This record gives sequence, structure tokens and C-alpha cells, in this order.
Amino acid sequence: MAVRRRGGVQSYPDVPVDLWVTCRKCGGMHYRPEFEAALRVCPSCNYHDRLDAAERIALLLDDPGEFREIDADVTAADPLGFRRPSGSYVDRVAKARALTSRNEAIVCGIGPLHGRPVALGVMEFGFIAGSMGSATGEKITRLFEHALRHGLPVITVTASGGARQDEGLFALMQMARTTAAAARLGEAGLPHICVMADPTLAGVTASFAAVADIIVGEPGATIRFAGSRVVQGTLRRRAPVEDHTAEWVLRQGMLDLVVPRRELRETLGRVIGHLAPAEAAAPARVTAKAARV
Amino acid sequence: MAVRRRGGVQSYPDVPVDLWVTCRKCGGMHYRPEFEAALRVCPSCNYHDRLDAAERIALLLDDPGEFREIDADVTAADPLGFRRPSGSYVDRVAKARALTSRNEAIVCGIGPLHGRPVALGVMEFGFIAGSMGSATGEKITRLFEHALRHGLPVITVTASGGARQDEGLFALMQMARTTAAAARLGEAGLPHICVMADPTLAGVTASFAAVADIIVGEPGATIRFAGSRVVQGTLRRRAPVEDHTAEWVLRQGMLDLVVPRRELRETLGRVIGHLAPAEAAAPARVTAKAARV
Amino acid sequence: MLEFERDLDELREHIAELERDAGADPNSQVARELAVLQLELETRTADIFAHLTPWQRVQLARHAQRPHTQDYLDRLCSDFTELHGDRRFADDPSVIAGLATFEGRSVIVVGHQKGRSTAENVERNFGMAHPEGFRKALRLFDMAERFGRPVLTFLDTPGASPTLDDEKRGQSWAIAENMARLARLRVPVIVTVIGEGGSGGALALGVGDRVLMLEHAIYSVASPEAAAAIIWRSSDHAEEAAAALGLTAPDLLRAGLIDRVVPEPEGGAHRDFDSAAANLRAELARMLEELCAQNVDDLINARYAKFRAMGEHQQAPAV
Amino acid sequence: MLEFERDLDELREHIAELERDAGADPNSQVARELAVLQLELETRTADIFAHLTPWQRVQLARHAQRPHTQDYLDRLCSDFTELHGDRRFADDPSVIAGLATFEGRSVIVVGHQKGRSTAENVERNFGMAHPEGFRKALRLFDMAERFGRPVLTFLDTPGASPTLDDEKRGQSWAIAENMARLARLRVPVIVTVIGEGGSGGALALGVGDRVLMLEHAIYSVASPEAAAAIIWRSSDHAEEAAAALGLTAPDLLRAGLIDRVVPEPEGGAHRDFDSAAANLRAELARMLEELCAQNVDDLINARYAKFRAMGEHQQAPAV
Ligand SMILES: [Zn+2]
Ligand SMILES: [Zn+2]
Repeated sequence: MAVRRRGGVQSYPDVPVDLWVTCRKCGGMHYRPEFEAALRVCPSCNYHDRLDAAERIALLLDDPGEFREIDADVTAADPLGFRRPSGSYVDRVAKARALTSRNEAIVCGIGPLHGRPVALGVMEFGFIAGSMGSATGEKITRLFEHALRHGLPVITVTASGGARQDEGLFALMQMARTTAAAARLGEAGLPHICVMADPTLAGVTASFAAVADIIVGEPGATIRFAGSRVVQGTLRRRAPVEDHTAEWVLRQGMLDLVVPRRELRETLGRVIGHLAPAEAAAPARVTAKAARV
Repeated sequence: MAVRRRGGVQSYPDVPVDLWVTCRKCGGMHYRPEFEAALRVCPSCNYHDRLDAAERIALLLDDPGEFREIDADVTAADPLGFRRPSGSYVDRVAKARALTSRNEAIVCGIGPLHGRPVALGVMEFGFIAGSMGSATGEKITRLFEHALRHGLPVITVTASGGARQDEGLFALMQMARTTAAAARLGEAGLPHICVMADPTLAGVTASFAAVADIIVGEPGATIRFAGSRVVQGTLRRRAPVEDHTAEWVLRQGMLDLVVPRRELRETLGRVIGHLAPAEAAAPARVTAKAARV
Repeated sequence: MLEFERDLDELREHIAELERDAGADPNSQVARELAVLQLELETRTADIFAHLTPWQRVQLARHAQRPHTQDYLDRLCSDFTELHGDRRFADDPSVIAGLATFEGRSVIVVGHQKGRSTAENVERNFGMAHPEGFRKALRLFDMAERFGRPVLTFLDTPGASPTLDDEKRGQSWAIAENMARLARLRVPVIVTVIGEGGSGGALALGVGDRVLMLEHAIYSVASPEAAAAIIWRSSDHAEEAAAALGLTAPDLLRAGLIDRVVPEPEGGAHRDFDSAAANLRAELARMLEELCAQNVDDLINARYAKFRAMGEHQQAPAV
Repeated sequence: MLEFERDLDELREHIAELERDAGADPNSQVARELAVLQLELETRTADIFAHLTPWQRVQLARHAQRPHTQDYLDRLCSDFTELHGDRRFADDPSVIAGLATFEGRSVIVVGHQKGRSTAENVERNFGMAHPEGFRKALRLFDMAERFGRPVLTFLDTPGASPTLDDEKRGQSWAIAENMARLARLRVPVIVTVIGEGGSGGALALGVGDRVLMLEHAIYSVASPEAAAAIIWRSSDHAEEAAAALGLTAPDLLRAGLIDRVVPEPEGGAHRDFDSAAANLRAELARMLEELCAQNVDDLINARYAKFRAMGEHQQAPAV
């Protein structure tokens, strides 16, 4: 599969696309070039549409060309020999790899933000709904460990349906594993900032993401513990639309901030400037703005 | 004023008393000898009537005769030269001293519980409604400091209307002072158990009492932050009777236990057995029961 | 009564009837018949329990008469002082926690608590903890560390409570904070799955130095019904899901995700609470002894390594 | 507009009127009159503010136009990133908290926040924090320690919110936990009473290495109205209570309960936010510099000793 490559950041191959996009939230129709120029933010309802990992990395770093991906070769095994009616887990993974040009549901690496190197983990929702299996957990754990070894702050961007059922209890244990790695980073006084993008659900919400020092929600993102199928089975009621959006979760006291996409890089840089140890910054490359912080 | 004395524990002089008592909570009339034999617990509504400090000490220790009071000579000063319409603060203190035969609204000392020496502070509600002024705070702080020096667990029994207004901000600062002393004890791994008796209000609830490791409520005790006069002024509603009782506060998640008076000594001994460092026990005097714990 | 238990139970009743009639003579016709029937009962029980399907284990793990946390505490601990409340919002009866003596040692115990009667199950929310239940546990974990007491946890929940109110109070946050705290707690922690180990709600009490499972307990990424709803789009496929998820104790021991399977008495723990507890006591006592002897830094490093190793992945060329 | 400010304001208006008419000639009749009036304004202002009664200070401390926490943050900090929520129950707008740069240093700031309009005051509960407001503060205190950042707090509240719902969520517990945490926090903490320092709700943010008060701020064991209700059995005696409680900054400096009175611009902080903030900046900068240079153990020992010394008692023979 031919992909464009820029310093480890991968983009999908150019394919013909429609000139109009439909907002996933409000159904509004938008002219694609304008929608893309607005960073995929709906002008009608402010929903922040999903970005793939490459787009996200480009959005967050000073220069995505400087992103050095790590652990790109880690991919899912099939510990249970799992089959769904629709096919085997092995096939699902193979399809996801083909679709996203990624080996797993997260892309990890190091890159500069406000002139400071940060450890960045961005979930790839297109890879089996961003679900967390063993390999996903392995990569997240390695990211925290890498940051700990090198004294780097960590930024994670979540977009996930939760634990990957196809790996059974192995998937559940990734919650404990990644959370333990995050907790160990915290003991060393290194900050972890989590950006919860649409959607952040279940086993990802309830693990490394929720124990971040600062949690930023993307406008309109669905953030919740229990999937709607589970809840409707239990409660026999539909949640109102505004429940479980980032704005709602902020009012419930669970998020620090909801930040518009256009301000996200600036906000993250500023927050990390406040929390990260001073010596972790690479002074030669500190921008004027970051130096003030 | 002639008082009976037994090893530092003081009792009121014998005075003729009515043969019948009226329950403060339900208004039930009870034959005094039976009521006293039942440890002043109302047989109709289970309200645990107020005990004075001497009665409380007798109830809690293995042998009240072994109670060694400390800081009995600390008494209130009058930092603001405060006068109420009803008279000066100096007069109020003098009256309280005469009434209770105590110099302050708390009695502190060391005594054996389940064979283990504990630092015990018991509030005397009869002394200006058990309110906390500078001298009260001084005694509580010294109790925690004494316990810290000698590696003792602390038991406090609260019965207080809150901060003593007559000392202005000096009284408020006792909240910070006693809480800081309690926090320092906690850092040393020594347990603090607080028994909230009727009533425990405002500046005492919201300071050293609430940061205890284990908080025990006495049945029926009123435990709250805002006095009813403050709340009725603010809210223009009366709280239902069951609000603010120990049982209600337990359901709100703020207490560990509500323990009948008859079981209190046993429960405190057991809990301290679990939490206090083993070396703090005086092994020669450990009872069979405590040894098992 | 479970379906596969029914004919065993008929046999048991028949034996009990004959016993009443048998009299004292060991050579009577009835006595000989009894001996045969008892052998048959044993053989059939052994046969059924040797070939339990995952779905049958799910049913056993959820058995209404199965011993719950309180039943084990009554048998394992010489004294249990229950402590209440999260000091934030409420006391949640679906989690019980407190101080106890186990084998002469003061310990902190925390477990999910299901009810047995309908009323008790409503009160205890069927063992589905609210955020305040997990936060009560968190408070006790902190207490354990402050006073240097080991922690024993008991897992028995269909999952964390998933209502809108639970979301409002941060269910995900409560679970994650507990895992983070347990992962770094500077005292020994032993986890036992005694019944249903359901998803994140179980794992919130499930990070420890050792993880044990009762023989017929289950431990799963999602309840079979939920997994079926996700995978097969219908909870009618729960039995298939149970088989696919590898949620039984023997499965998980083989997978290296738990440390030990604790044998249950013949017919399951619900047939004999005392021997179930005795088997568990033996394992817990041995492990606790071993863990308490360890240096604390070694302990939490080993705990980290233990969970660090949970997962199977492979290498592939970057796509 | 306060009563004692009214005639000053009339004078000010009169001066402004004349200024419009005066023209450029400094020797005109109007200009001479103006000079006289300006002198009179200064003299009368100085006179009133030199002899403010405690009750007048209470009114100034509560002045609707007085600068609040956000106003100081806007002027003291080159960037302020507000952080929300207690991660337990809700975000409470009556407390604001976040990360900021003060004098080139990253700090954590926390303060009560009153509103100015009625709508904002309802939203911010008139600066009366709920338990979740204090717990948001607590979370930020923890963050300050974890990342070694000093804490600046700003006190401006009539008191903690006293409703039944606040009781349900443990208002007393929230306040006490904050004091305990601040007392032992391993970073410098500077407290400034900017307006009303009301009771336990103020003290929950009020335990630090230094306690400053703006010149016309008050700090009291209870609001004068509440104290009057307790002592005189009627809040009509609030003015007497204010006088008796010793709640003004000069009173409290003499009593040794605060470290420093920060001068306000002529007429009160509400007349000139910028100079009020500039005065505060100077004090905070100097103190922060000094505290950041100290060894952490020395710092918290000194903080303990500071509050340990607050109180006056005497010796008496045991009764
Ligand atoms: Zn839209
Ligand atoms: Zn009664």
C-alpha cells in the first residue's frame, strides 16, 4: 500500500473525495475545502470532527516533520484465537492495518511542542474503533516508560471505543497496565496531559486517560464510561444528546478544560510549560512565546 | 467548690436531683436510676444523651483511676476584651469554670484502653457550649503533640457548638492550628479516632474532628457544619429532624461507624489495635482480647 | 438451582429419603441401595464438574447461594469492623470495607458485596459499585498505606454501575484512580476473584501482588451478555460469548493472567461455604506471609512488572 | 455606592463639571476654584479613610465594585489558565483555580470568586464555595506539590455555602481536609485576604506561610450578621458585632494573626484596580522570592510554628 511519508508521520494516499461533508453530530452539509480549512470543526454546531493520527500530530506539534515515531512495529497478536460471526480477529486486524496504514490503534513518538520535546501518543480511531488490545497497551506503556527514562512530559490523545473484546481479559488488563505506567510517571513529577477527543469511552476513559494531571476535552466529544448499548439494556432509557459531551462532563467536574481545536497546541504548550521540570526543555529551541511561560 | 477527685477525673458534687429525666430528643420521661444505668441512652428513641467529661472518661478507659490529666491549668485569656450584652467574656469563663470545675472546654490526658496507653481529649459541653477558643485549641494541639512525642494513638470526643465567637479570629485560627497538629500526627503513622457526640458543630466538625482516620458517631448526635440559625437565615426552611443526626451523616458517607455507647470502648480498643504501631502497646498490660486483635 | 445441578439434587433428595428409612442395619437392602446411590452421586458430580462448560461456570459464579464477600470475611477473619463512607458523597453498600484480623495480622479488607434476597440486592445494587463505593475503597487503601497494613480484596460484581448518575459522579475517574493507587500502594495487596469478576468494576479492586480465583469464578473484559451484544449484536449469544472470552479460572491461569486457582468443594462453593473459605485461607495465609517478608520497593516493582507483562503482541514491519 | 462615599462622590462630580468648563487658563476663577475643591476632596477622603469604622470597612470589603480574584489575576499574572472540576462531583464556579505565571515563575493560583452582576453572583453563589469548590482547590494543591509550584490563594467569601446539600456532601470535611493539606504542603503558600475573609469558608484556602490582607479587607470568625445573631440574638446588631470582633486588617496585624497589610489606593481598591494590584504584586513578589529560597522542611516547620502560635491563653490553678 503506497503511503506518503513525512518524518514518520503517515497520511492516507490521495483518493477522490466528495466535495461535501455531512456533520456527524448535527447533519449539516459543509463544503469540504472550507471544512478542512476550519480544522474539521462544524461551523453550525461546533462539533470537532474526528482526525486521524497524522492529522492530529500535524495539529499538535511545532513541526510534524520532526516527529520521530517509536514502536511502529508493534501489532496485535491473537491470544484467544477469537472469531466473530463476521470473521476472525486476525482478519479484523489485517483489515485495520490496510485501512489505516498503522499496525495498531495508537501512534506514539517524540516531537517538539513549544520547542520542548514531548512524548506523544495519539489514538487512531480508524483502527478497530481505537479499541485497546494488548499491543495498544504495550505501546502506551512503552510511551510512558520512554518519557520516564528521558524526563519528558506526556501528551495522549484518546479516541476509542474502549477495551478490545476480541482479546478477552488480556484487553481488560491493559487498563491496569497503562494506568500503572501513568502512575509511575506521576511519581517522578512528570506531567501527563490527556486530550479526550471524540469518542472516548469505557476502558480508555477509565484508565490512563482519567488519571492524567490535566484533562482537556474537545468540543462536542462524547466522553463516557458505559457504552449506550450497555446502558439502554440496563436502564431502558436514552440519554439526552447533551449528556456525555465534553461540555457536560466539564460541568460534572471531570475535565480541566474544553479547548477549541484552533487553540489546542497553544494551550498544551502553555500548560506543559507550567508543569514540566525546567531542565526538560531544550533551551536552544525554546520559542519567544514558550520562554515567557 | 468541693469536688470529688479520682486520679485526675473530676465529678460534680452530689446535689439533689429529680428522680425523672426528660429525653432531650423525644421528650420521653425516664426513671433516672434506670436511665443512668443505661448509660444515659434513651430507651424510647435511642438518643445518646450528653455526658460530661468525667463520665465520658469513665466510659472509655479500662480504669478511669489511671487517667493522668495534662494541661489542666490552661484556661482562656480575653484577647479582644469582649463583652456581650449579657456580660463580659471574662465573666462567662469564670461562670463556666465554676459550673464545670474545669478550666477549659476540653479535658486532656493519658489513660489505658485495652491495656494500651492512649492520648484522650474529651470536650466538656458544659463549658461555654464546648466552644473552641485559644486555650481549647492550645490543649488540643498539645494533646496531639504529646501523642506524637510518645508514639501514642489519639482519641478525641467532640461535643461543641463550634468556634468561640468571643475570641474573634483567634477562635477561627484554632481550626487551622488543631488541624495542622492532627495532620502532623497522621504523617507519623499514628492513628487519630474521633467520636462525634451530641452536638458536634461548625468549627469543631470542620477541623481536627473531620480529618480523623476513623470517625465514630454517637447514635442520635447532631453533626453539622452550619448552625440552624445561620441556615434558617439563609434558606428560610427548617431541616427535617432526621437530617444531621449521626445516622444520616453516616449515610452521606462522612462517618465510619455509628456505635452504641455500650460498645464504644470495645470498638475503639479494637480499631486502635488494628491501626496503632505494635510497639506502642505496653505488652505487660495487654488483655487477652486486645492481644488477639 | 442451576439446570445442570437439578438431577444431582434429585439424586441427593432420594438419598436423604432412603437415609431416613434405612435404620441402623448396615446390611439391609436399603443400606446397600444407599451406598450405590451415593457412589453414583459422587461419580456424576465429579463428571459434571470435570466437564463444566464456560457458560456453566458463569452460572455457578453467579449462583444466588454462592458465598459473597461477607461470607468469606465471617470465616476468614476473627473480627471484622466495617468502615463506611467515602467522606465525599455517600456510603455505598455495594462495596464493603474495613479492618480485620487475618491469621493474627491486622489487614484492610475491601470487596464487592452482592445481596442474597431481592431487597438486599436492590440495597446493594446487585454488587455494582457506584463511584462512591470505589472511593470508599480508595480511602481504605490510603489508610492501609498510612498504617502499613496489607490489603485483601474480594471481587464479585457484574460490573460497575453504569447509570447516568454514575457517569455524573465520574465512574471512569473513580475506577482509574483506584487502579493507579493500587498499582503504587506501598503495602502487600492480594486480590481474590470469588464470583463474578466483571470488567472495569472488578479491576478497580483488582490490581495487586497476587491474583487468585476461586475454581468456578469468572473474570471477563465484559459480561458475556454485554460482549454478545457488542459482538453478535444480541445478548442471546451470551453462551457463545462466554466460551469465546476465555473467562474461566483454568483458562486465565493458562493465560498467565492470574496466579492461582483455589479449589472449591465438590459441587461448588455454595454447597459448603466453610471448606471454600478454608481452601482460600490456606492460599491467602501462605501468600501474605511471603509478601509481608518483602522489601516494599521490591514489592511494588514486582507488582509493576507483573501487570507490565500482561498482554500478547507481535512485531510487524511498519505498514 | 456606600453612604460615606456619597458626599465624596458628589464633590468628585462637581469637580468634573468644573473641569469641563475650566478651559486652558490656569489663572481663571474656575481654575482657582477647582484647585480648592481638589484639595478639599483629598483632605476629606484622607480624613474619612483615616477614621474608618470597622463597619465601614465591612462595607468596603463587600463593595460591589471591589476587585475580585479574577481582577487581580488579570493584573498579577501574565497568563492564567483556569482549570476546572474536583473530578468527583462538579465544577464549582465560586472557586477559580489554575496555572499562571507570576513574576516569571509558574504558580498555582486558587481563590474565591464573587460575581459582579446578579446573574453572575447567582452562578458563583455569591462567592460561597460548595464542598466541590474546596475539593477543586485541594486537587490543585496536590498538583502544586507534585510539580513543585508555589501556591497563591485569594480569600473573598462571606463564608462556605451552608445549605442542606452542602452538608450532604460534607462541607465540614472539605474545609478540614484543605486546612490539613495546606498545613503540610511541601511548597510555599501565600494567602491574601482581598475582600471578605468569612469564617471556615475563608480558612479552607487560608493556611499558608504568609497571610496578607488588603487594607480594607476583613477577616472574621463569623460574618458580623451571623455573630450578631449568635451574640445579640439579632443580625440588626451587625455593626456592633463588627466593632467587637476585631476583624479589620490593622486589628489583625496588631493581634499577630496576619503578616502584612497591603495598602489600597486612596478611596479603596475599587477606585483603582491597577494600583491595588500593583501594591499587592510588590508584596507577593518579595515574599515569594524569600519563601522559594527556603528548604522545604524548614518551610513547613515554620508554617506549623506560625499557626501553632496563634492564640492567647493563660495559666490557672486546676479548679
Ligand atoms: Zn455540526
Ligand atoms: Zn428519647
